[in-house]
Amino acid sequence: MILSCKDIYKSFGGIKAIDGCSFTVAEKKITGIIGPNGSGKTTMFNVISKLIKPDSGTIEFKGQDVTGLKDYELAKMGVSRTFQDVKLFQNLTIREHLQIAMSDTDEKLLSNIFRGKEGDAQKIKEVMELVGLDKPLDTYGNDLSYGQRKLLDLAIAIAKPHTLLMLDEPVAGVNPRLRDSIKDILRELNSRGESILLIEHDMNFVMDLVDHIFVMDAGKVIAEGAPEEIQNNPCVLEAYLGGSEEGTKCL
Amino acid sequence: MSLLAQSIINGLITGSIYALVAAGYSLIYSTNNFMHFAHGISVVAAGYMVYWLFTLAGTPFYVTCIITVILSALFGLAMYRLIYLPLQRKGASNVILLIASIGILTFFQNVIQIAFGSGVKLIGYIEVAKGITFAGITMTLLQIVILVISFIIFIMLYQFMQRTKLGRNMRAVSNNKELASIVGINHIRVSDFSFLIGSGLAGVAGILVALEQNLSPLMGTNLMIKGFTGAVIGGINYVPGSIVGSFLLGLAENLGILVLPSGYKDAIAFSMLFLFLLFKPNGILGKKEGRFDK
Amino acid sequence: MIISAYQTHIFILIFIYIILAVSLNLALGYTGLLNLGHVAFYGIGAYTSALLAIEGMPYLAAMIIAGLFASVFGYLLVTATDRLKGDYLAMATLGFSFVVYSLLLNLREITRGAMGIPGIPKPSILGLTVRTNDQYLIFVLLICAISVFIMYRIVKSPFGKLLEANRDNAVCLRVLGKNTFGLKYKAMMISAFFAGISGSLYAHYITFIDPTSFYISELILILTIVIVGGLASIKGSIVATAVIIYVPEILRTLDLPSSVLGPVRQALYAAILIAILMLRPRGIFGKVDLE
Amino acid sequence: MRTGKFGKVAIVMLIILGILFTAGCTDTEEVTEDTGEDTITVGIMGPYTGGAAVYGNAAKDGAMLAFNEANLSNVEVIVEDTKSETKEAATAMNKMVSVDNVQAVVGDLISAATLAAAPIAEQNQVVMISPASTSTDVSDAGDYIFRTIPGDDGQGIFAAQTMSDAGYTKLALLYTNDQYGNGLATIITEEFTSLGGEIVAEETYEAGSSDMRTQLTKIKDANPEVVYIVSNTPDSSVALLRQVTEIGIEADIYGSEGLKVGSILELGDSVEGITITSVSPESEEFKQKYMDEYGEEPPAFAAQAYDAATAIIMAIEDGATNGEEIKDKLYEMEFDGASGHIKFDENGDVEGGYVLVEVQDGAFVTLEE
Repeated sequence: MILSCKDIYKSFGGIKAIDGCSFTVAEKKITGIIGPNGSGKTTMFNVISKLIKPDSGTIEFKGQDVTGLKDYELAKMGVSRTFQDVKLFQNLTIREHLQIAMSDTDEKLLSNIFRGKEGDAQKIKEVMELVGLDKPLDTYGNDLSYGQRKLLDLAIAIAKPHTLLMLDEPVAGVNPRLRDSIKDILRELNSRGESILLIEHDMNFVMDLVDHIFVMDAGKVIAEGAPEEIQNNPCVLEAYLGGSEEGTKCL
Repeated sequence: MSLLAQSIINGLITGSIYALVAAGYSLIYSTNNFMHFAHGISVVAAGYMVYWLFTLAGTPFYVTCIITVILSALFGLAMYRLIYLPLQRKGASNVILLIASIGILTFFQNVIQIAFGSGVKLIGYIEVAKGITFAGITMTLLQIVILVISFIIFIMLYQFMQRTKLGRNMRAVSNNKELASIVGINHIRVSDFSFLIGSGLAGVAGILVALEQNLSPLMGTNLMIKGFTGAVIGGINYVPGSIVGSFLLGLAENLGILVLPSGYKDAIAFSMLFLFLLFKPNGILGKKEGRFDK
Repeated sequence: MIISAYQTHIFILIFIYIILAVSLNLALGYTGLLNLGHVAFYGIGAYTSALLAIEGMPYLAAMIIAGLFASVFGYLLVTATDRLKGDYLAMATLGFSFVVYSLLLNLREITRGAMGIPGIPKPSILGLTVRTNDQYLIFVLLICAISVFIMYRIVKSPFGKLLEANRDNAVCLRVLGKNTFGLKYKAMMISAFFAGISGSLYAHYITFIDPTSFYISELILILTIVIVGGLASIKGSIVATAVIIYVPEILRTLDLPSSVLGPVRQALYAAILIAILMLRPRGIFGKVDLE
Repeated sequence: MRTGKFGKVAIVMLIILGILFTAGCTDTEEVTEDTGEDTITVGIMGPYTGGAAVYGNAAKDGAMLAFNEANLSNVEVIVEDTKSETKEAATAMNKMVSVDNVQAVVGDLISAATLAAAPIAEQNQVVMISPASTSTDVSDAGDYIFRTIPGDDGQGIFAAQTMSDAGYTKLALLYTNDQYGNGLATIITEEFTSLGGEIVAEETYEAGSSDMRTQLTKIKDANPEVVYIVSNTPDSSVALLRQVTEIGIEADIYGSEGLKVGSILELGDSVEGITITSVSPESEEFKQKYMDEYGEEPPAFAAQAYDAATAIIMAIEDGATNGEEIKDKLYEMEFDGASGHIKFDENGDVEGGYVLVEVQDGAFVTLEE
């Protein structure tokens, strides 16, 4: 177990966004979270990466309780994540993005003043090749297309030292060709022994890729299992299509 | 006892003047989200307009008032259309609009000084005399009128924001510009109206301030700083809030110096501004989520 | 000297304001902190240095302590306004400027209040006293060069890139494991430090300070310099300082009737300012926008 | 692409700046050559914008009157605005000293501005005569620094004695929280208490503010026999006197010379009977000359500025050609000016007499002692 969340609750105003959600992510596996819009997937991601403070519940990462940590402290421990709505740093170049992601000394002020630009050119090249982002390294964040920004977001998440990679809808809004290449990238990463947790809407994409699936609805995990099991689970269909009486039993 | 009561009244009088400035300012801020410091000059220009039309040219007083309010509103619209909107269209950020508005303020301050001289001008409509004393409290008729007018403006603006379509649109733009334009609200039109109404209010403020105090080219800066402080305390995004905040500021200043040396009067105002922003950035009545850096 | 004493004076002011403007740009343009409290750091630096030097402290020590003391206030200001951003931060820091001004005015036992501090000694370093303006120019140029060089290195270093990243997207940066709060503190403290240094240079140059030297007109001036020069551009701030300080001086050469000379100059200056903004809404060298 | 464009802009800007600077330089040389022969340049500096602009303009008009009258062929006069700011005062002084090569300056008015400009004048051996700076610090500002107005101590002591002599024992002070107000208030407090009086209230306000009601309420509550007001921004003065009436303060009102501006007379009946402690009144002759020229009564500091200019003119007529010679002549000279008898002591200060001015029937009337 690399990550485990237990009984997470979070409400905004009167609305329960996360209503007692628990799940675990196995090491060196690809784990998927699926669920209809508004089921709390992204909120859960934000809770895990500490951008949102949960009302209650515990989170363990690599066997340590990380519930009380700050977002950047957890990130330092080795959690990388991407965003569904990628913004990045508009006024920085691709190279600078990757340098920031890879460096662990850039926060030290004094040692930085009299040292030139650093950055492992070889490693930057590798990452760029891995994600297949074919743009000059001096391109500014502002000048990238949506798909390219998605790739850069993925690239910096990969380049950052990490043990768990969390991807928030990595293929939402990208064209089919790019989608396939992202799938290949993730497989490649997984084969190198990376643990990946991803949220995705695209069922075909998920079913084909992941080892284990959690299905969320209304802030709860309503089902889990291997992709084949999930595909045949009536509750999941219910959650996506809604309405039938059978579905209510799932809760 | 009468010292305290009189200080409270003093606070209300001061507060009502701040409120007159703050109301228009906050109306403009709430829909445009940048600091329109040149609002101060709208007030001053209106005051000088009264001086010119009434005191120098001898126009009847109520005609003067009507002309002043209309011209003031148009002045505000002109600032928006000729300076701010072109800047916004070129992608200027709010800080740049702030600097531009300070530029406008400086420019017109000096134009007024060239036109009318640097001396103090008095309107002379109302004879200066001892106020009416009631139960140990002294205030003039004009001050009562100003208080009542601020109160009426408060009610009218509240009704306007809640009941009318334009008011609703303004609130919508204030809450979320993108969303408002998605549902078909033309935010430029809404901004037009906010500048028209806000600067019209500045006209009203200018008339009353000109009668209650006196005119000098530089008075705009001072009025603006205090009106702005009042607006922030009450909730800069919410017009009725900014009026309440202005009264509170007036009270705090005047009651504060009953205890502290009077040199601390401005310090009290600014400390209040600072503390409110730290602990209640939306102000007393402000409803919008403050822009917190999570 | 090739240039006249007047130009020496203008250059001295320009160099002092370059430090001030570049340091504000570090916080405002590079780190994205909409800080309107910079003039307070400047004033704190000026008063600290002046008071210490009058007490007999060697100049360099007084200057450094002035910077550090301003820096402490930078730290306190960030601590207080930690959660605010955008316009709210701007308003709160503006409030901070006003509060510091009120304190300078009212803490009469320390600052002599409105009476101001006359007779501030000229700097004396290792037994050499900077007496003439020409000497002061060289001294200020030196300090300015060192300060700008340090700030230039900072913004070009990986640390500086973090500051820019923080301005563009703080959430994304935290997810990459960077302590953005720490960054804000460091940026503000560096910025305040150099503002304090420039305050010290100003106080010992003019040799008289009073609270009105550190109030709203001064704040507007430095803010204007940074905006006109362009956010996140040291080059811009330097050029804009020269332009903004020099334009009013050019306007002095206009042959105006003495009755309207003051206001006409200022109105023209304001008009030029607006014209520059209309032509280049991001400033002369600006590339970035704040939200 | 981007850097190229911005680089070009940079180059253009730098070229423009370069041209401007060189233009400035050549100007300087020309001026220096001109003045090298026999023209003596004299400067007038003061606030023509900002809160004290009214006084600045009055002083400028007064000084110009003297220069126009004297009409010396070898004297050139230049005027610089100092915006009521210390930095501007230093800049203006530097500019006049090195570009225009002035030998003497009439100004500045505000003590802070005078103190900021004084070291530059001193260092460059340029005479500076302030018509209005009353801070005691100005006495120590240097050999080249003079003033035609007596310092705060003079007026403070005079005011305190006058009020004490008139039989008042309970005094309330209301003053602007700046150099002038603080300086004067300190001296009045000392003197009045040493004469056996009591300060029952002491209130301040920001220069330029227009709301002093609570300060006045506190003063009213303290029940003084007399209120002494120190104000040097006309808009505050008018607001203040209006509020004195509105609040209904019964005590007698005294004030410093800053109150002597035409605009307060527009308040009508309510300012009747206010007594102003003013530096010795301008001579009738000067008053007439000023009225003929500008169509209004000379405001505060106009006569002092006239005298400052006269002193410089006399020194030049006496053969002085540079700042040092003017300075030496100033210490020796003695004359009856528009504002009274002028004789500079070793600090460059004048003795100066004071008179009481009362508002009677909408005009300032000097009371004969």
